Order: sequence, then structure tokens, then C-alpha cells
Amino acid sequence: MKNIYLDHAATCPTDPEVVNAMLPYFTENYGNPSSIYSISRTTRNAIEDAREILAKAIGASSGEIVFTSGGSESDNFAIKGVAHALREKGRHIITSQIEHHAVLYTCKFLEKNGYDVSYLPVDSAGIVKMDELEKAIRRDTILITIMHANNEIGSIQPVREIAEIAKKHKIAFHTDAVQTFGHIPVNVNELNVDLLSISGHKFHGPKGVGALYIRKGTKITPLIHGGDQERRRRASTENVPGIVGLGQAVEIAPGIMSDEMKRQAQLRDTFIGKILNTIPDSRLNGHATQRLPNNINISFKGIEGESILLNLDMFGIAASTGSACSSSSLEPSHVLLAIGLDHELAHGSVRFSLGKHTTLEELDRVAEILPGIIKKLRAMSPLYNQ
Amino acid sequence: MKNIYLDHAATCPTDPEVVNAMLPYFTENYGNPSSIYSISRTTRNAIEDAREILAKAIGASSGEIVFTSGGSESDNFAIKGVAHALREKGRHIITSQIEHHAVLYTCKFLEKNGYDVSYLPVDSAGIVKMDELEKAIRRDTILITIMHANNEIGSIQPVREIAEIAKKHKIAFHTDAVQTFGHIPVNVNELNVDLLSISGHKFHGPKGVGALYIRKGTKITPLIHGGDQERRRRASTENVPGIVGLGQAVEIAPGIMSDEMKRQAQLRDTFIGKILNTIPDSRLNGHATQRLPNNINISFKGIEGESILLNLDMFGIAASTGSACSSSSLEPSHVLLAIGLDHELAHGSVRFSLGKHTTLEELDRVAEILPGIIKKLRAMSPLYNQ
Amino acid sequence: MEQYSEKVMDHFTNPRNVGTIENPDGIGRVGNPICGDVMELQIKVKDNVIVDAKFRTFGCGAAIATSSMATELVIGKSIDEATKITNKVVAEALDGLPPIKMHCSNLAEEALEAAIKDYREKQKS
Amino acid sequence: MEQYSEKVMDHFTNPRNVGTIENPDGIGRVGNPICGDVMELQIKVKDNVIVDAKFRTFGCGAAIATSSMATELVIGKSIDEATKITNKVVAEALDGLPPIKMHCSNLAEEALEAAIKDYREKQKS
Ligand SMILES: Cc1ncc(COP(=O)(O)O)c(C=O)c1O
Ligand SMILES: Cc1ncc(COP(=O)(O)O)c(C=O)c1O
Repeated sequence: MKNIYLDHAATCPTDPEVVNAMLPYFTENYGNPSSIYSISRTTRNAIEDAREILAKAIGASSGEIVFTSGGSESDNFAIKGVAHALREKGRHIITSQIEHHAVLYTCKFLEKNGYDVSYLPVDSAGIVKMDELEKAIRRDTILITIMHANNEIGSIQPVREIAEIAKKHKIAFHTDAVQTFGHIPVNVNELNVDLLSISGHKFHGPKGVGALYIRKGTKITPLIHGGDQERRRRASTENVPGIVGLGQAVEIAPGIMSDEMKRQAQLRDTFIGKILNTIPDSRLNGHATQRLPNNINISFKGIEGESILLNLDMFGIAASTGSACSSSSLEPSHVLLAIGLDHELAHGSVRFSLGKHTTLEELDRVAEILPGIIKKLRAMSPLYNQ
Repeated sequence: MKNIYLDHAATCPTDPEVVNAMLPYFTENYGNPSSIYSISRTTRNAIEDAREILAKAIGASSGEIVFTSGGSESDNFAIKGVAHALREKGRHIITSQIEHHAVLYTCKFLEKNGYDVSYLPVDSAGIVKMDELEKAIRRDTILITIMHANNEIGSIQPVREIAEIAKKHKIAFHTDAVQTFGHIPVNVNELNVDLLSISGHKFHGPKGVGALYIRKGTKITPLIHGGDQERRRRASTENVPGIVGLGQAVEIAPGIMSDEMKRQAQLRDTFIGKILNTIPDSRLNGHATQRLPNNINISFKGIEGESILLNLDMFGIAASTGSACSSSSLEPSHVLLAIGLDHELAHGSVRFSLGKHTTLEELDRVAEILPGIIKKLRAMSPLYNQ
Repeated sequence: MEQYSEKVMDHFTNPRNVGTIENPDGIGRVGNPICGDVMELQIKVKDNVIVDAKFRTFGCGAAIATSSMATELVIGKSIDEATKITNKVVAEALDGLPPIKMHCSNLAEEALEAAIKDYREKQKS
Repeated sequence: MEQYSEKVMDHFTNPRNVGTIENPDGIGRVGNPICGDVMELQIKVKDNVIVDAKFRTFGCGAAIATSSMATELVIGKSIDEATKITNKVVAEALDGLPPIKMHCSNLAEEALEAAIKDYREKQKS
């Protein structure tokens, strides 16, 4: 039985081309990029090439790119870094209720340390309420951080509109593009953002490497102090193979994107249609069209997500859930609650996230298997009476 | 002409065995360790195995190990993390004048943010003055951070004695063991430390991965907030290949260590003897015996380090210098100034750091070439009259 | 997440005694959909011995497996013996549960308590 | 660190006009060992033309290369022409310097200034 991997939003396999690009930088070209001797020139050039590639892909200049250890570090760096640098100017931050924990818990941390944070609500499709944004802005607002697209329900936020408001009020604007970069077009000038987080492993790059775009002129305090690397914005001997891998992943990603976007969006819509038609009391979470091409999130009434996943796993199908049972807290997904689901439906959600290797056949197989699983679990449920 | 790499303290090539151990975790075993489906079991187990290996190597239990992105993050995490967690208890930190920038600049950052920092002086051999430590301790001292061995001059600090004093006063004690782990014995119980930083690429592991040992019961605030990874002490999808590589590097390191330590110490002493004998007005920096087996640091009167390095580089020899010219500041090494060197001698220093592949032949070749280079540069120098 | 034991997976995959009993002598319903698990246990009692038990559970793998195991443990036991079946007993019978899932075994203990209480009250009336 | 140009490396490896002049007509010594570079420039002047120049420099690759280049540029020039040799001229003649090394080219300009000043003062006396 072939495995069917439908959890690309959690992580993707590293592309073999990416691994190949990385390999020489482990054993052969190992020189520390900061050193002056000639064997370090190769590594120095390699990371600058990767920087150039990424900068070009998002419409930035290479001096605006800082490599990090992943999406979480980028988010922490952006938010804590701007909050600290501008602390004399103000201590109010605006974010949304549906951010990734890397943003949300960073904001909670700042709240406990002298900052005020407003958490904007979203509508039932998971889109930030723009009228609430205008209302939330204060004289001392220094940062708005709202994600480009949500990792659980795929809803794409009106980042350009948010940026316009941020610009009008001269407030720094960060967006977490971890789920979008490599999947849909991401251009820092079109989006008009000041800071933007990305993470390598979400688009077939290596784990443990990411980047933060920092628009020229944006004030930011480092998160990791020390050496002079990354123009003194992020200390530590550079993860050369990781950075090279990230660059290579960027090179392959945008090339396939526009066709691949369409293909995935079609697969997504076909699958959603089949499931909603064949399984009663199921509902799509997130926006019907303003949605990541690879994201499917469905709630099944009366049953719990982890038990669905375990059943899928027996068929070699990998997916994820917003149920509390897959986290270490007792609360189900804050995102699903924010769009108005009751706890039972939030616990009963499953996310299928597609990748470039996902086929119609795979999804058809899942669509065939899933109704039986749902039926079996519902027969066992005291909350569902057929 | 074969290259002679004598800058292992800056970074080491990743061992081919390490790369081989990592490879399956890029393309095959790519599952997110936090996921519940079976394909993630392999990655979950792999990082727990690596944790176990590292824990065992330093005498810790695996719950006390947090994987990070390298030595700098470990240092920042340890120092900022304890400083924040204990801020209600006190705001005084003790460190030394010869710490790595990842410690020093983190302390400077805290100084600007409401903390007091005492920078202990060292003697002319680069050993922290223990009587100064006792004097520096205050009622509100919450953390002592003093490195295990210095990265520039190799001097090994009396960590056990420092720990004893720290324990007596119930002060948390962190040591930066980035230059020692994998090179000399490092055991957290013998050293009696509460926190200890390591970095993979300094002992033939991959770049971009490190660890922080945190003794059970030590209060610490995360540096990177977000997901529940690393028992909620360090958010972000784990760098699985990197962590596996680190584990593999640990497995090979201690095995060869005691013999290799002796071999390198012998090479070191032979080389030092030859240089000091054949080149007039040269001096060894750092302690003669209480010193890393792979560290050689020599100052040459009247000439500047970068120009020595460039000349060595023409012979394919890679080394480093404490001269300002190799950094982006105008100041020479703070370590060399702290041990009492005048600026001229500090600018004229060269560090040769050996590795497990370094041979007597290589060092002999350097010892042959170096006198000519020094002579040539001195003939050009207005500060040196033969 | 930590892994489930084989026993847990067995009881999750092939849960024993799923469903309801006609004219049950005791019903226990515990848990809360807010927390993600609800269990209903029904028992049939003859001469103070539990002769049948059936469950329905909304919950994760651990919740379903503990429910199933609890019914197996309880059938054939006297009411008094059954009251001694604690969450620990259930978890041990499953060769343990991952730490963050231990609370699921409470569900089974509580459902059993509730069912026995219901049975006793019905006896009184 | 950014890379040196081929010209810089050439002048660093084979520095022109190293040393001192017997009975120089002007000497300029600038820089400071504290900052890591010191340069001494000696010139020989005939009929207001610099007919020889020699340098000795304590410093990095850029400092040595700019010293060497400065002597080459200056030889054969009249004193007036020589005063027009700025740090920019020297750096450009070397096909540029890495940004963090630009200050090294000041050294050459300053040494030249100092040597010419010394020459002029000696003329007066
Ligand atoms: C939207 C979003 N932000 C941030 C992150 C964190 O990225 P990483 O796990 O690479 O640190 C993720 C994924 O985990 C994500 O989906
Ligand atoms: C003593 C010491 N501490 C910390 C570091 C930082 O390690 P990394 O560059 O892996 O972040 C280094 C090396 O650069 C070091 O030598």
C-alpha cells in the first residue's frame, strides 16, 4: 500500500535537487563564510547567491534578506525586534485571532512584558475584519502583524488593504508568509509589507532554515546577538548548506507555481465537492475561493479528529486535525473557534494539504475511504444519531 | 598544492558519516515529528535518539537537552532566558571580559535593558581571576556565565571552582562549551553547571544546529515562542536532519577523544616550540598548559595579522587572526587586549587551530613557510627594525 | 506525539462492545464535547453481576480504546468488584497511555462510576 | 569578508617601492598601531618633481596595497599634481576596495600630504 501524504502544510519532503545542491557544502566547501582565506570564498558566494535568488523571487533587494533558522524564529525576530526597537515610540501591537502560535505566543509574551496587543476577529470564512482594524489603531500602535494565509483553514488575508492602512498611519507591517511563499505569488512590493517571514521546509526546502525580509529603513533589534553575520542582524555561523538548499528550493518553486497552483486548486475543489456530497453533516472550513490552492479543511459532526486521523493512517493516509487531542492542551484549534465553530465541530476537523506530487488518484482513494471511517466513528458516537 | 586547514575553531568540515546519517531525513523520513501518523514515528524517534546520545555524552538526562540553531542561539537563550525568568529576583549578571561575542553582546544588550553586568578580568594567561568573582557577587546576582575554554587563545577556565561559588550563593551558572565539547571531556555534573551551550559544526557536525543543556529545575524563558516543540522551550519544526547529524557527530567525537586529545596537544606543543625558536619577537598567547589541545595563538611583533593570513593563504594555509582588519570594527580582539597585549601585538596575532585530520607534516610545512612571511612583512614595517 | 501501545491500537481499531443495550440497568454519560470527549456506558446487571456492557464514545484514540477496555474489564464482575476498576487499572490493561493522554482513562472510570450510581438509584426506587 | 580585487592582491603580493630613501626630501608618517595601520612614505624631489618614493607599512592587505599603489602614482608627478592624488584616486587605481577597507586608502592620501608638507617645510628652512 502506497502512502498518501496530505500534510504538506505541516512539512514537505526536501526536494532531491535541493539535497544535491546542499551536499558539497557539508564536506568540501565547509569554510566559514566570515573567514578571509580563499576556501571561504565559495561558501561566502554561495550564501550571497541564495540571498539574491530569494530577494529576486519576492521583489526585494538582497540587503533586505536575513536568513534564520525557520518560520518561528522569523516571526519572533520580526515581532520582538520591532517591538523592542520602537518601544520608546509606543507599545501597542495589532494582530489577529487566527495567527500561528509563533506569532500569537510571541504577542502573548509581549503582553506580559509591558505591551498591549489587540487581537482582531475574523469573519466566518476566516478573513480579518477590516473595519475592526481601523478601530484598533491607536496613537501608540507600532506594529501590525497579520498572516498572509492561514495554515489551518487556508484563508488568504487582504494583506494589501491592511498594508495601505498601516502605511497611512506609518505603522510597521509584518506578515507571516510561511504558508504562501512558494505556493502563491509573494511580492513584498505588491503586498507592500515591511517584514515577511518564510520557512524553507514548507516549500520542499530543508527544515531548520528560513528567512525574514526586512524592508530597508525598518528599525529592528536582533533576536540573536553576537557575531557580525547577516549585517549584524542575526549572529551565528551561517547554516551554509541550509541556506544553499533554501535558495535552490526557491529556484524550483516559482517556476512551477502558476500551473501548479491551478492544478492543486482544481484537485482541491473536486475533492471538497466529493466529500461534502457523500458525507452528510460535513462542512468546509475557511473561505470557498480566497483560499490556498493546497488547503482543504473539513469538519465532521459528532466525531473527533484524532480518531479520524488514526483510521486514515491505517490506510497510509497522512493528514492533520484541529482537535485538542493532537496538541498538548485541551483546547481545540483557536482558528476554528475564531471562525465561530462550536467545540464539537472544531474537534471534528481534518486538514488535507496537497503538494506538487499529489495526484487525483490519491485524492479519489481518500474520498473513497473516508465515508466508511466517518460512518464507523459516528456509529460509535453518543453525539451523533443517524 | 594541498590546502592546509588550520581554522577548526572557526568551523570544521562535516564528517561524511554525519552527512550519511542525515540524508534519509531529507527525502524519505520527512514527517513532522509532532504529527501523529506513523510515518512521523521515524523522525520523532530519530530526534529522541540524538537527544539521548548527547545527554549521555555530557552526563545529562534527555529531558534536559534543548536543540537550537547553534552556539549563538544557545548562548542568547541561556542568558536572556534566565535573565528574564529571574528578573523579579535580581538583575545582576557576572561574566568575563573574554567571552565570545554571542555572550558578550547579549550581556551588553541586557545592560541597556535594565540589567547590571560585571565583566571579570583575566590574568595574562587568560584565566578568570577567581578572587574577583567572589568580590563581584551581589545579593541580586542571578546568573554567572563564563566560558569553558576561550575560542581565541584556548585558555581553559576553572569552571568547577566557579560552579562551587555559584552553588554556594545559589546563582544559576551557564558555561559556553562551544569550543570544548567534542574536544575535551565535558560532563555537566563534574563541571557542576546549570546551563551549557554547544554547537554542532565545531566538532564535525552540521552548521546551523546546536544544543543547550538546561539542568532540571532551572528557570528559563524561551527565546523562540510558538509551538510545543522541545517541551515548549524552543518552538519551530525541528531541524531533523541537523539534529540527527549532531547526534552522529557526538557518537564519533568522544570515541576518538582521549587519544586524539594527546595527539593534538603534542602537535600543538611541537609547533609552538618550533615557531618561538625560529621567529624572533614572537610570543604565545594564552596559557601554556591549561589550554585546548587544538589551539595555537601567536603574536608577531611589528606586523599585522591580516597580511600574515593573506600570505599564508597563498600557500593554501587557512588560519585566523585577532586583528581588527578581519572584523568590521577597528578594534583588535577584546580577548588579546584583556590578557594585556598592546594593540600592536594584538593586531599581529595568528590563531592556528588543529583538527583530527591535521598531520605533523602539515604543521611542519607551516613552520617552514611562516618565518619567510614574517620576515618579508617585517621588512616592510615601519614599526620593526631588525 | 508519543506513540500508542499495540493494545491501545487494537482496542481502537476493533473496539469491543460498541453500542447500546435494550433496557439497560444503568447508564453513565460523562465528559463534555468542549473538551473533546464524551462517553456513554450502559450496563446490564443480573444478581449483582454486570452481565453486559456497551459504550459509545466521542473522542480520540485513547478515549475509544479505554472505553472498549473498560467494558471488557467490567463484564462478569460484581458491582462491588467493578467499583475497584480505576483509571489506572484501565490504563495498565492497555499497556499504558502516553502521558498527555492519561486524562482519557478518567473518562472510563467516571463513566463506570456514573453507570453504577445510576443502577443503584434505580434499584432503590 | 568581501574579496580584494586582483590589482590589490598584485600590489599586496609584489609591493612596489618598499623601503627607505637615503637622504629623503620629505617624510610622512601617519596612522597609529592602535588602529592597526601605520604608513611611512619617503620622497625624493628634483625640480619640483617626485623622482622617487618608498614606503613602509604596518597594516592589512589593503593598507599595503594602497601604499604600494600610491608610490607608483606619485613617482614622476610634480608636487602640485601629487597633491591631487586623493584616497579615491588610489582606491580606483586598485579597481576598488571592499567597503570596510575604504578607510585604508585614507592612509596613503594622508601619508602623501604629510610627506609633501615635510618637503615644503624643509625647503623653507
Ligand atoms: C503560518 C506559519 N507560521 C509559522 C510557522 C513556523 O515555521 P517553522 O516550524 O519552520 O518554525 C508555521 C509552520 O509551522 C506556519 O504554518
Ligand atoms: C566560544 C564560542 N561561543 C559561541 C560561538 C557561536 O557558535 P555558532 O557560530 O555556531 O552560533 C562560537 C563560534 O562561533 C564560539 O567559539
